[in-house]
Amino acid sequence: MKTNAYDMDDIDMAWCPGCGNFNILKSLKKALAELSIEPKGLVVVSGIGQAAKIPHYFKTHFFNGLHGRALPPATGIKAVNPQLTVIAESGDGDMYGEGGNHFLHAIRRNPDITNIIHNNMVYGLTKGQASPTSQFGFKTPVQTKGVVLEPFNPLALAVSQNASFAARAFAGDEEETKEIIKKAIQHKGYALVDIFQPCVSFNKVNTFKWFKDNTAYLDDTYDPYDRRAAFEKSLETHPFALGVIYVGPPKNTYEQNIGLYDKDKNPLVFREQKRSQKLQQLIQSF
Amino acid sequence: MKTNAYDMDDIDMAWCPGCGNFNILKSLKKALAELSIEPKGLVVVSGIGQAAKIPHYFKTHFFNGLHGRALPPATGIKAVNPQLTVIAESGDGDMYGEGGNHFLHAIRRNPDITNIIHNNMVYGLTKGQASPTSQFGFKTPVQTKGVVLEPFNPLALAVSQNASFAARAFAGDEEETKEIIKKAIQHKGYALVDIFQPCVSFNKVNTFKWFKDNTAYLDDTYDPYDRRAAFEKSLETHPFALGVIYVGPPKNTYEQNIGLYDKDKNPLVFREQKRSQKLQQLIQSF
Amino acid sequence: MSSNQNKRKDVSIVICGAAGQGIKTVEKLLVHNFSHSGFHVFSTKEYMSRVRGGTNSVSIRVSSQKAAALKDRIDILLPLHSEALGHLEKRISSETIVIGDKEKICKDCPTQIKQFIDVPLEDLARDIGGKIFINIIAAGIISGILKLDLDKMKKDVKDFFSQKDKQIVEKNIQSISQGYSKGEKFSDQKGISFDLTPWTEIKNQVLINGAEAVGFGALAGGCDFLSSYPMSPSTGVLVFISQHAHKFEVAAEQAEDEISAINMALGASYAGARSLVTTSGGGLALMGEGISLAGMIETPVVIHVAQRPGPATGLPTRTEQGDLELVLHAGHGEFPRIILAPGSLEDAFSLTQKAFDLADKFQIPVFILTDQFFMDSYYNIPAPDFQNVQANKHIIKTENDYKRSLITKDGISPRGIPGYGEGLVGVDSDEHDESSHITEDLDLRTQMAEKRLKKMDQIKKQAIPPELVGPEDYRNLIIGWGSTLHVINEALDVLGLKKTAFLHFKQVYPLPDETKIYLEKADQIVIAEHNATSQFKKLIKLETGIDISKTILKYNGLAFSVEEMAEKINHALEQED
Amino acid sequence: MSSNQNKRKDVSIVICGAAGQGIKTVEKLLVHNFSHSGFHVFSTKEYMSRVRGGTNSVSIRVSSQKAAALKDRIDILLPLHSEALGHLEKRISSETIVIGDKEKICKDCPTQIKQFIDVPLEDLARDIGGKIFINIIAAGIISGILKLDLDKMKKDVKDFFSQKDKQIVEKNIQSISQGYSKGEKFSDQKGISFDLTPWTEIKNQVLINGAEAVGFGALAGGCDFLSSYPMSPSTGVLVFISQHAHKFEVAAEQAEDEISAINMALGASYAGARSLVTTSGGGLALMGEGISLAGMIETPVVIHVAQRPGPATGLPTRTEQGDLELVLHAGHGEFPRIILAPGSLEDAFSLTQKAFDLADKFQIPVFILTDQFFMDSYYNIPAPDFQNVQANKHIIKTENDYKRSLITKDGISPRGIPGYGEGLVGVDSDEHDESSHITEDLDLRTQMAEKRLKKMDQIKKQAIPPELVGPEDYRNLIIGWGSTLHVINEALDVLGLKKTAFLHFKQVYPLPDETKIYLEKADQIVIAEHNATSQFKKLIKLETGIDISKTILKYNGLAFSVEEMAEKINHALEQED
Ligand SMILES: Cc1ncc(C[n+]2csc(CCOP(=O)(O)OP(=O)(O)O)c2C)c(N)n1
Ligand SMILES: Cc1ncc(C[n+]2csc(CCOP(=O)(O)OP(=O)(O)O)c2C)c(N)n1
Ligand code: SF4
Ligand code: SF4
Ligand SMILES: [Mg+2]
Ligand SMILES: [Mg+2]
Repeated sequence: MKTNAYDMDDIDMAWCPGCGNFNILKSLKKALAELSIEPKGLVVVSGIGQAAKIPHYFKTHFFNGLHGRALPPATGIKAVNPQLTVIAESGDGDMYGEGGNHFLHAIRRNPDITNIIHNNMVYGLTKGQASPTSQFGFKTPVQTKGVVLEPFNPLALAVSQNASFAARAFAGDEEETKEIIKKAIQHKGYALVDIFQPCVSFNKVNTFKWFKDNTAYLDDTYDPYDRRAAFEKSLETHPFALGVIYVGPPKNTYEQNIGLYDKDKNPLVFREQKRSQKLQQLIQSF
Repeated sequence: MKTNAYDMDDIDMAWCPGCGNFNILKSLKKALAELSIEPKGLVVVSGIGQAAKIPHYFKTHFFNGLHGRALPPATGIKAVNPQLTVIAESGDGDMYGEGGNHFLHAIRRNPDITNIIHNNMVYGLTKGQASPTSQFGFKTPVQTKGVVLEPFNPLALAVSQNASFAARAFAGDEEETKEIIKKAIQHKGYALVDIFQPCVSFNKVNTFKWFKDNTAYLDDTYDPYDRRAAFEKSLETHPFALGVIYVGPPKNTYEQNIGLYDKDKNPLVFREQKRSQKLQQLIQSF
Repeated sequence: MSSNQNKRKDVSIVICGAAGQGIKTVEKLLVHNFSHSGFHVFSTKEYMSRVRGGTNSVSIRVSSQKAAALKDRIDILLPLHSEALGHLEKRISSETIVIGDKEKICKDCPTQIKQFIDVPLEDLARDIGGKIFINIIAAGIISGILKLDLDKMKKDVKDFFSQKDKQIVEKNIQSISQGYSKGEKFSDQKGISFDLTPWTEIKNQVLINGAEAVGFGALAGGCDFLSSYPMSPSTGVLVFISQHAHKFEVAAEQAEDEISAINMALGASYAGARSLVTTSGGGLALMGEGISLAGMIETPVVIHVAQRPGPATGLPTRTEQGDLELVLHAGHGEFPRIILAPGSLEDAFSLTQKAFDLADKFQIPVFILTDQFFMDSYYNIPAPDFQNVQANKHIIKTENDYKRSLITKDGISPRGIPGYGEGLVGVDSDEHDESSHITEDLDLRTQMAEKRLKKMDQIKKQAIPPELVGPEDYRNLIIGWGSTLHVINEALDVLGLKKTAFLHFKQVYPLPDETKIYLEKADQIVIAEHNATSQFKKLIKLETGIDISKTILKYNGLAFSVEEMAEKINHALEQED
Repeated sequence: MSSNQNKRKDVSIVICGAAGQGIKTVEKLLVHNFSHSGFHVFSTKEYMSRVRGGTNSVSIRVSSQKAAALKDRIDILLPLHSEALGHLEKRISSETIVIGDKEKICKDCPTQIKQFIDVPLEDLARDIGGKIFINIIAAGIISGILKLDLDKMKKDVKDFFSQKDKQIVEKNIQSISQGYSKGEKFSDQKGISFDLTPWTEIKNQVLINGAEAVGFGALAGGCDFLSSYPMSPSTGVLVFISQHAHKFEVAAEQAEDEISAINMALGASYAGARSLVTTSGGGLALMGEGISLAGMIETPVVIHVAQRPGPATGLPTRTEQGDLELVLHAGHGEFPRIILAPGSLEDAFSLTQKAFDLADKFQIPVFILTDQFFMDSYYNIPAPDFQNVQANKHIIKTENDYKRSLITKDGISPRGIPGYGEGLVGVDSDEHDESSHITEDLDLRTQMAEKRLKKMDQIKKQAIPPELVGPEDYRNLIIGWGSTLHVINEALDVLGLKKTAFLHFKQVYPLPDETKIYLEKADQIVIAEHNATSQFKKLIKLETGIDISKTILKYNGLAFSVEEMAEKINHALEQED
């Protein structure tokens, strides 16, 4: 498929010129095109924030829900129609702050969704407060003396809870980011892609250059199947590792675990349920 | 101090005979007594569940709040009166399920509180549904085919986010549990104590015997300051490691980070704030 | 008791003991056998929020006529532990026959007790194998007194304990038998007897409780997705659906919290499912934002709220109707909703089924508002009609130019779902254009707000009318809603007032227009509710302008009894205006 | 313009451009200089929810008299990009002087424009160093037209950019100067002049916005703990307090979510702090359970809610009064609360201060209800009085037998805190006894429920009365609440109706008894609100029985303008009843 299959005419994009979000959008569109995922077969679920506006900017089904709440609807969608490719995409504040509990439990639940986080280490849309991933000392109008909380480490968390797939990318490298997104989408089960994304308006510290200087791709010898190694990698900071950091042992997805798709692949929502008789039977047992 | 300093007369305890909660209560009272922490200087904050009833059963100040929400009030209390010893105590469903986001962020925030979880791998008070720590295959009236979600690993999570202290205990061993609780209370900063607690009414799998058979204390050679080793330990399952699994590098507590107790140790709530002049000054700058 | 004239046609039996003593098992066994024997049966529980200990009771009514409300009067009382008599003191009268271990149970016995049949329950149980058999012996005694079918009883005991050791099963059968013969003996020796006429039709009826009725309604309503977080007293519905999820092809998920539950449900609905969430007040208080989202993205969802006393954790296992105003206003901003409040088990079934249709039709959140009393009460009803269970989800196959938020005359946009048709289906929690893309066009905002609210016209027109029981030419009107249906009905039966009728609301929002007409016809209006501030009275005032001056309010966590309701209605009607 | 008679005493200036073009900076510089020059100044913004691009505008009024509402009329318009004129089309008239880059700005110019002063802003800016200087040149032009103090202006520019490179500062000063001389020239050449009389008192006044006024009120109210999660339009308060937290010894924490925020605040209050939470509707919808907890544990907390249009995410940066009903009913179960809705900045200051006293006195949640318009509007007011800022927290030193939930006559239990005195201080979200230990004593439950609700009597007695503006012997009464104070006032000034008064509510719940008296005196009542369902009208109906039939409602996200309000009031009063 061609990338322009996702192009929309005449849209007014609310992102700032130069923002890393544009790069991510490009990588995502390319990844989808190369995987031949049609807009008709794709649902992008997002929360609220600058990153979360992404489904308004390309052709796809979308559920742009509440701040912090992209993962639950994504899970609900997948449960009743596993045939759809589902991406849950939002910012770092959305996914790790307001939505932290869903992040934790989505990893455990393992729906076959791709979870993309635009990690700019700041709350963009609300104009520059610290996010969970803001680095020590980061000053904002609210964190006037600089951030003092331990920066949230999504990769380490994912490894700690045996996520089925966890990767980190950098928006500055569209090609590699595309490759990583492709792997995540192709992976069966929950797949985390945390993408370093420069925010040119509110994060003057973690710039394109900073990310470039402070990241390094995993080399070919790296074994993402080794959980302990993955944990070590996820703790490294300067440079931060880029690439697929962890792939967990094979396990059933959430949809498989529901147990209703073993024989019948038809999504629940398309089934002609005939319940009269079953109900009759059940009530007899009362 | 004597343990009976915490005894209350004539209370009707709602726990089931034989429940591991009784052991934990004993260990806790002993630990407090040995540390000479008076009831007057102690606040126990709890959520809702069987475990969360604990502050009704011994002498202490208490804030028995909402299901899943013990950590935020505990943090608020500590912020305005750091002189109080604060314990946040609840069940596994409460702290890791409903309260998962607070758990995550309390670790990052690092208030000097002791976070005790009665981990019975089940929802006790609501009569036996799966909790986040329920093991694979655990059957309940809701999880009729057995639990399929990856069991939540609180220790690994704590290590992954560089918690300042993380330990695991077993209610069946009152003496060692007491020692671990003592260390946690003495530790400056956030301290997790996840305690395996048999629920005799709703968990017929993870019994006293099961826990005994499936746990092993860390030996003396174990170095809790080594984060990578701690991570490995936290992943081990049969046996599960007991003891202080991880102690993070020294860092400021949340209360210290507030920056209002450097010179003046007097708790915020006891300060005679004279604001007239400051306000006068500030308004002049407008 | 000499003549049948004087014998009760309605027996009230109470078993009282600690959590863990198995009184629920007694309840289960008895109610099924009563109904099997052709009697009407009603059973309700009041219990503490604990797993062991404390004092709980089950009240069972066996009757020749339909009975579906709590009576204070106790004919036969089986206290299983020493706190029981104190606990029930107010309900015990000289007519109450108390059966139990006198020495153990009756330290300082309420003086009104005139009939005590002393049975060494504990010794009997110990002889069989241990204290745990006390409850089954007790069940046996009652079966014996009422001369139920012993073989059926034995068979039920066997089935009930089928998961246990053979030996345990045997001992339970022994317990039931021994109790039965005791009971028979008492009945004969003490002349305890009742005028219960069996009615064969009952055997074809089903005995279910509120939780099951809601559950059946949901299954009949086409529910194929459920996400919830356990919370008393709503958990029964979660359990019921989970138990039958596989067979009925429902994806049922225990969420990590209530926020996840409502948002998962909306995701599933967006994709075309019929989604249900079940919770109680505290859980609902967490779902406000999600409910508002449902309003904004016009995505159907059915939310069952089983009320319990608040604020906060309150009394988790008790009953109240204190969350009406929360359900009315949960969620920020302005959008339509419907609130249904079943009065009977039949209502629970039909309204829950209907809720899914309404939700899909209007693309809004629809609430089923029940309470602990309702959830935990059993009685027999004719089996619901399952013929008409084909759902119309109001879903269209989309075209290429499909617009999910199309502005239409009636405010309802044709509903497409992803993957069905050629169109792209978007929903957005921000204000949006017809394609659901985020907009800051403020004229469009006004149109969209009006589009959403416009649906209220149709919704109101189709509101379920209140049900009038009693004379059309009433002068006094009693108002109730939800679970107080039967208790008010029976209280009015007892009172036998000529000019008094009862208006029961099973749809509490929006109220249909005839409400006002009903109210204006009355000289005196009395409203009864399980809360302290008469929330429905306020809603009626708001919607009709009529300010009801007389209220009957109860908020201690226990359900109204028939006697209490009768007395309070009487009192209210006699009071000066 | 020949005589002073015809000259405006009130100039309305609008700057319009994209986010990122620095129109806020222009606003800041201008309003301070207007006020420094002795003029009354009012400034308000409308902007899109985005960081760059789009179309935003700032409306500034400079006046000889107090002006604190939005006017549609534009005297001087500075469009900074090509969408600006289209965006403001409805507000532009033949009297509007448009100053800007004609070629760039005026592709298809609204035909009503009669006065266009073409300035090559972009070229001028480029000559200085780049497009980024356009905004400061624009500020200069306006200062020049109005003959402000150029030296002061330069100094302010210097201060404003003090963090930047010296070179940048220089260029900005150059920009302001160049703009100034252009402005002076226009004023002279085109005869633009206004009849603005400076008033020296103004220099002693302060120029603040709603967010700052609430912040000052909180600091004056003794707030020493703040926990919140950022959410427009409430974030201004979080930022204000965070900025001054150290100096004022406030522990201010950005929570991980709103649920944490409210629960942290309750913990701090329990320990003796004065806690504040600031949020908007969506955040509040998540706090319902926590609010219910505050009600149950009778722990004070002040909650500031800055409203924006809903449902769901709605329009994050726009204004509405659509969350009144949510604030009224947030939280399950029944418990008292107070809702204050400041109309003026003075109110915002004094009511926020008072909110802390009320919360502590009654041990309840107290809400401050504002909105985006209120948060983002500036004007000058006399500096608040900071003499009386000593807080009485109503805290006692506990004795050994202290009981936190003691049942007292007025329902208020003496408030102890942990670590102060000999007693143990407990609170419990379950129903509890006087020591706050969990109970299932159902008589006690009733007493406790009544104890909590009883406080409402006193609260109601002490309710802040509505403020009547206009003749005492009114026949027509206009009702408003919260942020519509000034716009309704000015609209009525403009209309100059004889028998029409305005009743403004700054406490919206509970309503004081005199409300009814005020309303009954009127022949005609009109209510104006920023929502679609007239929520305050419903509340008034509920509380007084009076059903207001005429409503003026706006819910497109923009604030009422004076002209619009005047026209709508006029229309409403002329309409048949
Ligand atoms: C319940 C709720 N709380 C707060 C907000 C306000 N809010 C919108 S976006 C956002 C944070 C955005 O940060 P992030 O998720 O990192 O996205 P970014 O803008 O940086 O891409 C916040 C706090 C909201 N919309 N809803
Ligand atoms: C908001 C909310 N949701 C649900 C509940 C119901 N609830 C009370 S305790 C509990 C779980 C108890 O499990 P756990 O925390 O593991 O404690 P345990 O009883 O096992 O000690 C639940 C779901 C509640 N009280 N509040
Ligand atoms: S605010 Fe930051 S993250 Fe948002 S669009 Fe602008 S540069 Fe990107
Ligand atoms: S239910 Fe389980 S956890 Fe609760 S008291 Fe009983 S045994 Fe203990
Ligand atoms: Mg971000
Ligand atoms: Mg548990």
